[in-house]
Amino acid sequence: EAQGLEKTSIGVLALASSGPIFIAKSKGYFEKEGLDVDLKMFTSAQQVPVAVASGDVDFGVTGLTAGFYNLASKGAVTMIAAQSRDEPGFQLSAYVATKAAHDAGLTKPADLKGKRIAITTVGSTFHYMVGLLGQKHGFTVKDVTMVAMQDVPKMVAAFKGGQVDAVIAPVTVARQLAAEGSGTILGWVGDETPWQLGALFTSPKTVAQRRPLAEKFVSAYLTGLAEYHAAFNAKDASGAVVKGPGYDELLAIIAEATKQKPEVVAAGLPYVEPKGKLLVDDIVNQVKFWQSEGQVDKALDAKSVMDLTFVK
Amino acid sequence: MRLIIKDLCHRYDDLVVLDGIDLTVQEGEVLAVIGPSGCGKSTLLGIAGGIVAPTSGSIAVAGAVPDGCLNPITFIFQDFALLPWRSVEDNLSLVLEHHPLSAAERRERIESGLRRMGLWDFRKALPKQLSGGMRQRVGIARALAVRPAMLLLDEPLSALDAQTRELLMEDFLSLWQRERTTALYVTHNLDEALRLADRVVVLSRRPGRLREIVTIEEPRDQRLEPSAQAHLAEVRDRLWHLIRAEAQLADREIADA
Amino acid sequence: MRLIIKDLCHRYDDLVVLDGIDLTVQEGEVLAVIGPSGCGKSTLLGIAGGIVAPTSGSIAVAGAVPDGCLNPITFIFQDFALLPWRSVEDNLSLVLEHHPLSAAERRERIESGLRRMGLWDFRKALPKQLSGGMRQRVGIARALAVRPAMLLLDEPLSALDAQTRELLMEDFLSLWQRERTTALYVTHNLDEALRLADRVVVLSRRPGRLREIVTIEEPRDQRLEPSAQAHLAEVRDRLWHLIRAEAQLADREIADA
Amino acid sequence: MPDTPLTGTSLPLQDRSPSQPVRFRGGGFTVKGHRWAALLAFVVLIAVWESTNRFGLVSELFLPPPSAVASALAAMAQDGSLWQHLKASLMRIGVGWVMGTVAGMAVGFAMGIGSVARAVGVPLVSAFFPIPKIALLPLFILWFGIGEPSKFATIGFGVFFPTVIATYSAIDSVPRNLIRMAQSFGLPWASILRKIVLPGALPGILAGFRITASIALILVVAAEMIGAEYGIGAFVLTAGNLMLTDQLLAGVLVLSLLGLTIGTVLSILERRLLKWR
Amino acid sequence: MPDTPLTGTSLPLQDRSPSQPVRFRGGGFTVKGHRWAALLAFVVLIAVWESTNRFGLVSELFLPPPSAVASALAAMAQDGSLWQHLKASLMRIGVGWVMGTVAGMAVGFAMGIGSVARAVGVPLVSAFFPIPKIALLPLFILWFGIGEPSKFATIGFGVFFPTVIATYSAIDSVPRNLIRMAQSFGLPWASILRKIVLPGALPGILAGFRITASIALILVVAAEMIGAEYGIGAFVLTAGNLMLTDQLLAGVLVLSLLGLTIGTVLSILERRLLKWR
Ligand SMILES: Nc1ncnc2c1ncn2[C@@H]1O[C@H](COP(=O)(O)OP(=O)(O)OP(=O)(O)O)[C@@H](O)[C@H]1O
Ligand SMILES: Nc1ncnc2c1ncn2[C@@H]1O[C@H](COP(=O)(O)OP(=O)(O)OP(=O)(O)O)[C@@H](O)[C@H]1O
Ligand SMILES: [Mg+2]
Ligand SMILES: [Mg+2]
Repeated sequence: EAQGLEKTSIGVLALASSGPIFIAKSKGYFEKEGLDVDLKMFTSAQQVPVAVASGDVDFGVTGLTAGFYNLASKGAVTMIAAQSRDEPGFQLSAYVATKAAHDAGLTKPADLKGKRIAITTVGSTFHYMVGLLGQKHGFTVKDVTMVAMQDVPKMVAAFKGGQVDAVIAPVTVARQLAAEGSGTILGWVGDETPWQLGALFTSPKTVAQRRPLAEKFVSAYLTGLAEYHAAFNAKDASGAVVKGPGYDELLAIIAEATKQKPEVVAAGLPYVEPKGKLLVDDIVNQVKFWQSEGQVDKALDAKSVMDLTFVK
Repeated sequence: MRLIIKDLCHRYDDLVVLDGIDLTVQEGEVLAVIGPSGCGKSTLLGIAGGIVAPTSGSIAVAGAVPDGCLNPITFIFQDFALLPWRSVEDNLSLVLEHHPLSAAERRERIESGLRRMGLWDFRKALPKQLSGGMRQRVGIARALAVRPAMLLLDEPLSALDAQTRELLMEDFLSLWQRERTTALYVTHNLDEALRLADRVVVLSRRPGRLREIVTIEEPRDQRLEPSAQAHLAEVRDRLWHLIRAEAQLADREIADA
Repeated sequence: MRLIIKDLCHRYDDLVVLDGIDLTVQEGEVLAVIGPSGCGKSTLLGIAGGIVAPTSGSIAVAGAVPDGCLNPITFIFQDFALLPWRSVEDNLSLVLEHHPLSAAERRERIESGLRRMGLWDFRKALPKQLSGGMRQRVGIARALAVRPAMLLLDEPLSALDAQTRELLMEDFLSLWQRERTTALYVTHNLDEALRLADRVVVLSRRPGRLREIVTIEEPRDQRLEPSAQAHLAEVRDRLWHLIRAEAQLADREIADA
Repeated sequence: MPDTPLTGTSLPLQDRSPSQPVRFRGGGFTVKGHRWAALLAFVVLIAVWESTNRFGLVSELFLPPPSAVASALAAMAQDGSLWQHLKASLMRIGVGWVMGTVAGMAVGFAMGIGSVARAVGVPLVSAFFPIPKIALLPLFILWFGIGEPSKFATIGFGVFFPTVIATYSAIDSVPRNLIRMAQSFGLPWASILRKIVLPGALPGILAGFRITASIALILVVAAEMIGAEYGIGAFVLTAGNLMLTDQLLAGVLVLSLLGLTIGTVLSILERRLLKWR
Repeated sequence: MPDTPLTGTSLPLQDRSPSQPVRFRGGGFTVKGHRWAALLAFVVLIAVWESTNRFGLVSELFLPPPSAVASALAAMAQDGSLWQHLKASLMRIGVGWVMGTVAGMAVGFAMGIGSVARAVGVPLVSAFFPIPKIALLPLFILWFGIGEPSKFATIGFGVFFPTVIATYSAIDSVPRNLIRMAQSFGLPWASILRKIVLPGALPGILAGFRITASIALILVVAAEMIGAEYGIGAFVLTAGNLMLTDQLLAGVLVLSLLGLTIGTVLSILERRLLKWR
């Protein structure tokens, strides 16, 4: 069916944050650009840049981890457009305290200093969120104990078992913990420390050798991104998030792609910048943070991990 | 000590191995048992030593035992059955440790046993450092350490090469010259029986039954003289005729068929 | 076929095993080699068969070989060396397969070899299903299947029990009566040598040197007669005196010291 | 005392009592079969396990009862996902195992026969063997991508080294007397290899298969950590992530049965090929 | 043709030439030592590996050169984190292995001597043995929490089953003739167990240790997936997550060296304890 189209592929996670890709694919924006895009689903953010580096896929879109920057520092990947951000008013990730810790006086994010916090892995987005919180409230990650549990469900297990004081949990998990009464939401990362959560990236080799392909891809991506922003990120005068044009149609597309119920998807739709612009200062901060943690090569120039020529 | 076997029968599951054995080993006698492979010789010895429980029949002993006897009925094994992880002297010690002996007495028994078999210089050696003949000498020394009243020997020489076998036969001869320990001696080897035994019992093929008991008149220490040869050759011939056909059949039997 | 050994010496690294052996095995003769353990008998046989390369000296053959001979110098082993995963007939087939024989001729050789040793009914059996004596008979049948000019036998009977050994000696006697294949026969056993050999070579302890060559005058088939016994007992006595001390020393040697 | 048995030490043996029966002192130290004990053990185990749950002694989350595990398994079997998972895993185990085994046997044979190959190979193998393959997963992804090849590689590498070791040890254990016999009958080198060394090494190689098969089974779970949609390992990992312990145990049960099946198949193969032992 | 060797088939043997030397047909099929080959192999391997990187044939990311791995290792050694990781992992391996081994030997002994224990144990062990322990991690977290106990349990369970099998097989392989001998000399049951069965089973038990030690090493990586801050396994997993392939290989190198060290220690132990063999 897709005759004459240029084949390409992208690695994504089955999350609402990949919504713009699902929209662009479903509504044929890639085909309009002459691309036949194969969506490859991954289960962890970690694997997507590796798949780009190994050549399994041409593009990737996920959250930014220390592993991403290490691949970038070896010249294996580069960011070409923004994905989602943590932004005030958008509830993506919450600081959740256990009942016991809450009773003992852990009531606001700033109190997390000195506590045990479950994260997925060292170098994950959760790790950076702890760092950001510290930067805001004057402590470092050395002042907390981070317990690496490999994945969110095991984080939850450790949380419920009372083996940590708090977690930073995705919205659905946080809400469920709160509803069960096993935890208390202390606040939202978007309100506390806005940052550039994710990006669209490819390999520098693709940029150098197949630049027209990358440009066509970004163009279709931005169309999807803008539609997503209009539908899900609109706010009324009071600052509350309201349904924008095409809300239901786009929600159905995302629900189908992520194999989740629309209500669940609707509860965790992140903010995206409509033009795909990266928060360059935050990216620089991320690189500096990982460097200070000793997890990314000190020689890496933060500017070199982004190619800002695709998004004007 | 005498050993009295009465109407002995033995089966392993459905396999009848020994059938109606009546036999007495006299005090001080060396009784050789020959018979084709698998006729139940080892089983008979195991029953005599209380290691195998007979299916039916009785086995009893009577008579005096030597002073200081710790294990009246004592085996000497074809495969020596030494503990490979114990030195020669500790292998002797093994069979004394569970008896209420003083350390000095134990040492004394070990030393006298080893010296008698010419093993004193090898007391610290491990079994693997010894030749087959030496290992069987350790086995004999171990048996002697418990001052047995009766020896049960299950082909004690058949794992040895012919020359060593010749040397050990000389050892047995001098042993029986010194102290007339009663012995039941199982062997395949006619020449061995003719050199060592007072009487030779011939068993039939499985199920083993008594075929014949032959008494050898020549005194043990004169049997190598050329004068005795012609007569012994005749006895040998007679025994060989008794077992030749059965040995042939036993040898032709397919193990798994 | 004759075998001519000239000034043969052999070392394993620094261990001198054979020293200055000069020996000729005559056409049709059975030459027994006796000597204490470790004196180099197996090494000598290995060299004669081209399996061990001698350190110095020469080994050569001369004379006619039988019609259809495929492997003039052929071994018979103490441990039988049968392939456990091949049936009896396939074990014979093994030594014929790499020769340019027609299938019919191969079958014919296997059948005649097996029949001669009374193994035809067991041709489909695996070695594990046979007794030791049967296995050695397969070894003999295998050797005969290549129509050898000369047999090298390395203690062919010492892994067998005494009765089976007796039976196989009868087999060898009839073999040498039928076809006078030259043979070099290594053994520990004086009685075996006295029953089978034309001449007996006595080797000294390691390094093995020729001590003596004894010729046995009695024809092979009369040696069991009582009339021959006295003389044979004397020869036996003489041979045993030659090797007794050395056998004793060899037996006392600690392997690892 | 006419009935005292004889083979003790402290007996009044000097009393010339006419005859005393020989006391039995053998027996024991052999293991007899108990045909039904195994079945009984399983039944008791399952009953106890089920009842701890029924009586609320253990929460279902912590240890789902056998009935829950069974129904989870039944559900999988019914909706066909069991076969899908099994097929995917068996394919990975099969391909990975065959690749690792073929390569391992080739190298093992070289090391079994060639002195130089042995001298070079042994230290390399002993250096690589103890590395947990799971630690190498990120590298395998880089080298072989995230598709099937990296899964085959994980299993194949895990199988390779034990196969090498089993093969060259098996060749070492071929009785040298058989090789000497073959040489003495003038068999050519290639025939000796084919007719003596290969069959003689077979028992050791088959024993190696038993080990590598269980390694392959363990590694399929690790391999399916690399973005696999189907596969018993992937199923178990997902169930673990979702803390669906009944499904988790159903998957574990399948793995256990798979292991038993492979073991049985190998036993049959051994009995067939090694009936000469 | 006076020099033709004799042991062929197609030779003119009838020609009565007075004497022909016997042709040598032995040799081969033995493995001689090559003292320096191993060292040379390592040097060549490392040189080739380094140069592929130097000449830009392979990217540093895909296969970091030995120099990068060495400097990563040196950095770890310098800042002391190597010892911290090693200490944590060795502690887990040690405790987990000892727990699994003690329990396994106890059960194995029971199964080696008792008929009922054997009949019940064998099928249970064969059912549990093939389960990949990594699949059970979520359950272990539920049962033992995320602290050290679940790590000990992971390693301990992995070690337990092979120890059971090794122990009861080892007891089976104690020569029955030695036990008969002991009985014939009237040794009491406990003495037979202590003086015959135990030392006789030691070689098999030690061989089992070799297997369980390598299993423990493999499982420490799996165990340290559960919220471990320090540990070589945790270090390797983190390096994998961060895609720091040079650190990853440095960690793998440490694991490999650890494996070789444990193997060497066991060899020394075997030589000491089993010098009677
Ligand atoms: N524990 C056992 N269980 C079953 N059958 C046995 C057992 N021990 C021996 N047998 C069988 O009983 C028969 C007699 O065995 P036994 O060892 O007493 O014979 P033997 O005369 O000593 O033979 P050999 O001369 O070969 O030593 C043989 O057929 C043997 O296979
Ligand atoms: N391949 C070998 N390498 C090193 N030494 C060997 C080798 N083969 C044999 N020897 C040694 O050479 C000596 C002679 O061995 P050989 O087997 O020829 O003796 P033998 O007379 O046949 O002994 P036995 O009567 O015990 O069979 C022995 O000390 C033996 O340990
Ligand atoms: Mg017997
Ligand atoms: Mg020899």
